Amino acid sequence: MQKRRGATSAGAPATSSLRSTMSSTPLSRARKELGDAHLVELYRQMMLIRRFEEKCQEMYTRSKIGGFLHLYVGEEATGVGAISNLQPQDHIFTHYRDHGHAIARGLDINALMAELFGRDTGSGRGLGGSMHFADVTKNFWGGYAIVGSHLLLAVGVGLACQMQKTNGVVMVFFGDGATNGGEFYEALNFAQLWKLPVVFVCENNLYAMGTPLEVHSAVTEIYRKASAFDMKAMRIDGNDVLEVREQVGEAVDYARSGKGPVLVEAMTYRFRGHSAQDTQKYRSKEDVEQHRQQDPVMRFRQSLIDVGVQTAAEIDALDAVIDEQVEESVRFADESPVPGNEWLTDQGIYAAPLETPTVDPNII
Amino acid sequence: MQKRRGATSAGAPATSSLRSTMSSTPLSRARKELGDAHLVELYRQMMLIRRFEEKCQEMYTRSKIGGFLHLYVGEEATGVGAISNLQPQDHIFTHYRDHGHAIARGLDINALMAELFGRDTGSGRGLGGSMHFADVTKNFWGGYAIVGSHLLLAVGVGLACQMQKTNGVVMVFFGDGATNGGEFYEALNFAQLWKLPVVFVCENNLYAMGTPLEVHSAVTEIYRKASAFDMKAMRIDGNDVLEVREQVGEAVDYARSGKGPVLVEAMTYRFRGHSAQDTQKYRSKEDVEQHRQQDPVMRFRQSLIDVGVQTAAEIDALDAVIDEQVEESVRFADESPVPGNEWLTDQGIYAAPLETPTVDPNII
Amino acid sequence: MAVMTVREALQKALHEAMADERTFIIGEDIGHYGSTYGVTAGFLEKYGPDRLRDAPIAEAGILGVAIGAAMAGMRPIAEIMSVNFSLLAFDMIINHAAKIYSMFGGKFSVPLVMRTTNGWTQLSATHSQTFDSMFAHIPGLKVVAPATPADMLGLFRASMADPDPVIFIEHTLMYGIKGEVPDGDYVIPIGKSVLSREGRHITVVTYSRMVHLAHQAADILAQEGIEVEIVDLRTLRPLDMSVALESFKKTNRAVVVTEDWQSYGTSAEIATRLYEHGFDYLDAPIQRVNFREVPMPYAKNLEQQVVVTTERIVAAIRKVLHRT
Amino acid sequence: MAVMTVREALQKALHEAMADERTFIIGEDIGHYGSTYGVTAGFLEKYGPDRLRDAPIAEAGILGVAIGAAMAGMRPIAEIMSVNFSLLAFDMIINHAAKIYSMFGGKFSVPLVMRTTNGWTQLSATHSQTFDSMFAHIPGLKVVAPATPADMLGLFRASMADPDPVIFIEHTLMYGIKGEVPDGDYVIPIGKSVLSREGRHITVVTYSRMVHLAHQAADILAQEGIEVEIVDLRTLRPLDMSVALESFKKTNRAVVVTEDWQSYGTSAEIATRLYEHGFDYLDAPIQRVNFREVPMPYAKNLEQQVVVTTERIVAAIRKVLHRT
Ligand SMILES: Cc1ncc(C[n+]2csc(CCOP(=O)(O)OP(=O)(O)O)c2C)c(N)n1
Ligand SMILES: Cc1ncc(C[n+]2csc(CCOP(=O)(O)OP(=O)(O)O)c2C)c(N)n1
Ligand SMILES: [Mg+2]
Ligand SMILES: [Mg+2]
Repeated sequence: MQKRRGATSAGAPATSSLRSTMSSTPLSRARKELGDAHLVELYRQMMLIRRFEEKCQEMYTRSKIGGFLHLYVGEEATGVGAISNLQPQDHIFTHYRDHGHAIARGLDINALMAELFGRDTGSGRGLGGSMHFADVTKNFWGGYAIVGSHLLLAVGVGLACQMQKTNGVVMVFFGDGATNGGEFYEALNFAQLWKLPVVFVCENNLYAMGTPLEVHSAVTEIYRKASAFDMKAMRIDGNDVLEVREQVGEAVDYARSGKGPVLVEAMTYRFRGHSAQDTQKYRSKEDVEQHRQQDPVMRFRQSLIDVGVQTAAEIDALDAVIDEQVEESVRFADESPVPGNEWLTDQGIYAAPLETPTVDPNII
Repeated sequence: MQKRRGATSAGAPATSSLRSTMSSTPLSRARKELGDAHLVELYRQMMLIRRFEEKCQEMYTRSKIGGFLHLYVGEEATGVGAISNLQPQDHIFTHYRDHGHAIARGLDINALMAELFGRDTGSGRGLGGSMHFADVTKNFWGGYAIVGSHLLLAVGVGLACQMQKTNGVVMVFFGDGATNGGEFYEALNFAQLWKLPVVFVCENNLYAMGTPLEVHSAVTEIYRKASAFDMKAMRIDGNDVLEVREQVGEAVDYARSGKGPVLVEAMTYRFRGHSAQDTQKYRSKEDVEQHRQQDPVMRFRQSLIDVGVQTAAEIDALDAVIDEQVEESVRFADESPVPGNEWLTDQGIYAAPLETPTVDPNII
Repeated sequence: MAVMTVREALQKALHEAMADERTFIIGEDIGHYGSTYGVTAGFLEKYGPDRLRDAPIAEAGILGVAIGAAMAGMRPIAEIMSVNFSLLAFDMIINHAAKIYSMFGGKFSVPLVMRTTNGWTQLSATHSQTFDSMFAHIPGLKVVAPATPADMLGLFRASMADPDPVIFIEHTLMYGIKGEVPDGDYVIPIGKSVLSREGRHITVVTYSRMVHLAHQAADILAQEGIEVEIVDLRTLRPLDMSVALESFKKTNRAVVVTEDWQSYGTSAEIATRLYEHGFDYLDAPIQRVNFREVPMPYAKNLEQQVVVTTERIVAAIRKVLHRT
Repeated sequence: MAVMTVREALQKALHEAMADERTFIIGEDIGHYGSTYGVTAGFLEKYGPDRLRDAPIAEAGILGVAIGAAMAGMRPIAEIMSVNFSLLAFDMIINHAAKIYSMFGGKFSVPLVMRTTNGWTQLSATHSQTFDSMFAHIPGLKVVAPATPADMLGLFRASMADPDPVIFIEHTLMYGIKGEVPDGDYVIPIGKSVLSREGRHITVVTYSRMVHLAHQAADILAQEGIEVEIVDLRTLRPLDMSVALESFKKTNRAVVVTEDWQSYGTSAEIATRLYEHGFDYLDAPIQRVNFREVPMPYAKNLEQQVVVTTERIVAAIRKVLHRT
């Protein structure tokens, strides 16, 4: 990963001058700028995501959760750092690997676990499952499972922000594998052509499912693809939550100021398989192990203790609270009712069902 | 157009070093390198295209030709100059504005006019019409009418050339408007990722139908879009047949050598409307008139006379022969039979019709 | 009552829609070019480039941007110049527009109207298709295909007022068709078919441009005393068969006329519903009149045999009537 | 005769196809990842990256490249992991693969086989669809959807030998199904349906995975002396109704079972053909059993009610039989 770290800029010289740094922001400076409470909150979110997903894996094994389960374990710093820059009027779109983004945006984990259990109390009434977390009250427009397509929806919301003058910014997450499909490029062109307030955050975890970056993309420095659109772009260490927060913060400010969209490439790594089915024959155990040494959550946890933001005891206590919340989410989900059969009628398909039903009521 | 002339290079420095020239190749040098006969042949092709299409317009007005009619008038230098670099084993794909490329590749204009008339003797048996000229015996795979999609087919033929080791190169033509759709980018990624022998020739005539370049594309220097793929690229004066021939020649050699694909942006201009229906409210008569002053065919004709490659009398004679050939193509088409009803059966749809028909023979 | 063309009715509908600040139109060559079929001619001048957005040639992009904007409170109208190009946006239409309401538990919807055109005129294989049955097959979409100026206006009003994605299918050969249009702000509800012509002997079930050909066929047969009843479905999803079944119970014979390929086309579902629900009233097999199942040839002599003509409709009606 | 799973039969078919130097396989995660459903596991190691090409996530690109290569003399196999993603390639499939032979006057063709999968298992709305009727609607395509290991192998051989584009539809829930596979290089011709089970009382017309559920339903009813005849269509385009009609003339009753949405789905065309050509033998309306017409919900309790089950097939058969 070393050679892949640090921010760089791309695009036409004039329009891609985000400052370049090779080192992550020193924690000490962050304490002054953000305050300890904020740093602890960043940690709390990362750890909550970590524990929540470890529990998901357990529940999946116990068949409490079905379908596909794509875990974010190892990539927490990117979502948490990036989303920490957003305001309530801002918007988020993401892909099927959406647990981390949802939790970072503050979605209720009870509703999320219930969604995974396919319950009526779920964030999507149990209709969507793991790949489709959403909460419109938080402008969290959801996880989408068709690789690349949701970028265009995000651009559409960016257009709405611009036309409605809400001063809102749209942040959209996707993977390295999503940057080869046509939708990615169409989205970048629309966004730059119309100077829309969209921050494209590519989570480059080096693999698209099991296909290595260099096997699927002619240019492996994803941020450089923005140059085809004179779009501002940057490559950052997605495993350093403070660097992510700072760099993406600049991107968000840039987009909000009306200057146009930004493409952020966050270098990160997925510790678990692509989904629960993955045998991971495409990478070595050593490789994974080496990355685990750099665990962004544990690294940040340790540094908070080292510089004295928290004592070990304090953080242990915080972790304990998180564990209890996760346990509670399981209880909540378990006790929740399943969604009703109205979802099998027009009421479940249309915001405005019509007099003539589309679903045959007398179906056998 | 001035500011748009001349070749430039894009992509990662290392892989985009085609030499840069601001002036078109001096005719005198071309005489030495190519010989007069060749220069006259380039002129003959351009004028044949011009006269053929003027006749098409006439026949369209007389309702001998139906459907859409997209004329190449004004852009002849690009197709003729580019295709003059190809060998028999090379391949061509183009879009619906395909008359010029077909004639430059040496397709029989009798078969082309017959195609426009919807006759059985047409290049496509009258099934395709103006937008779908083809001749597989010349590896001219045809004109396609879905903007951008044929680029991927061209890449596929490039892959076949590579796997079959035919030493063939694929040249694919398309417009500026075709560089915003996803297929364009998917095609460039596949071609560069697999180092396929494909020369992408974008005919930038400043408008997509009636939508100005700057209205539809965030980056108006199309060749720069190649930078997202580290692909070699160049921008040339598409109205100077000798510059086109030389610069595209370098691109073809590069692709043939196995180094990978090249994106060529040829700056040109369409004298007629987008299609026969076009009212051209999107550009001024003066604008068009100004470009007509730079008519690539007439300019080249004059220069051939000026430097003494041909006398005015000789060229007049050549023009007369061309006129006669065009007249003959109309006679040929007029006298040709229409395609038979076998095209309304499985025989017309499938290379291998099956025992069970897909087309109901008893259809009313 | 004013007489206007389909084009004029649509222009009226679009101007009305633009009265809502949330509405914008996005599509290819709808502005600077002046509109391929003239429907939005003058709109750029009147509404400006923010609300009349000339888009790059990127159908997926056009739909995707419109869907997103619709989710966030806008009321976009996305124009896909020709339905043949909509294939490039099928993922956006089917995997996104049609799914978002239900997939996220009904918490938000996609109030989007997609205008597009069927049609042919020696445009060859990739510019002469209709995909009516593909759109109508998709839960989550509402699909309308009006035939008259009055229905165009009334159904467009309903489409714009609807919070769900509506596929609004027009026809390049219908823009010049004239008809009476009621005054006032009447609305034609989505999902309501209508009796287009009364008759006693046989029922023709159809929609869109074929309604007009059916009337021509009926005029011809009327001279022989054959009274053809015509049902205009107007909407394909949901499919309201009530009027057609009423008629069928009276005539006991039917011809289904649709301008698409027969196999797995809209006429299959329409005919099946007639058989299923009108089973006890059947006197003869239902005839279907559709495109011949070939990629559309450019040559006029062939194209004329592929498309549906008044003659073919007349022949089908005769065949059904003369079966004893 | 060897007993093998659908997966093993397909692996055998693919290895045979790779014996032809012109053949290569292109798709997502078919190599390094090890193949999503295990069909091409080990192929990368055996054939190398030139002939087993892991592609970027670009479905249009995968099809477009395969179509072009096919035109130029290769015999590509394009794999679209899930039919839900094929929507991104509909322009390539419908506007290109299906048109090229006819549109250019029959001078060249597209010998391409596109493998893809139907299927569902709590994957929610965008990962549980089937578009059988959309593919089958398109002139220029040949569409097969085999049910057994033997037919998978036999029809794949026919597909590879065919000079036209073939859509080869598999099913994620069928890979583990076992069956006897004849020895030797037999071929099952495209466009031939088959009698899958003999019976006297009613005909079930179906294909793909539903054939197996139909047999389960038949077993249940057999205990009551109800003999169900099952026709496996195997190919959707062209649609061979001869076997089904023969059966129908004997039983005079039919149920059509397809795993897609009912409206405008494959069951509409199949039922219509039975009505049209079996009209004089009809004793009762034909029942259709299909997906409930909703985007597939994730929740298991709902999904179970949307999909076709043996119980629903049994109920449909009873309903048709008890109508007098
Ligand atoms: C259009 C489409 N094609 C294929 C798939 C199957 N698929 C799901 S995730 C995935 C890999 C995506 O990789 P990447 O974008 O890098 O995201 P990551 O999973 O690594 O976070 C693929 C191929 C899909 N969901 N959508
Ligand atoms: C996918 C698709 N969308 C829209 C169209 C309609 N259309 C035909 S040509 C054209 C403009 C193309 O412009 P450009 O690529 O610059 O080529 P030019 O005509 O200028 O040579 C459009 C929008 C189409 N044929 N295909
Ligand atoms: Mg990845
Ligand atoms: Mg152009």
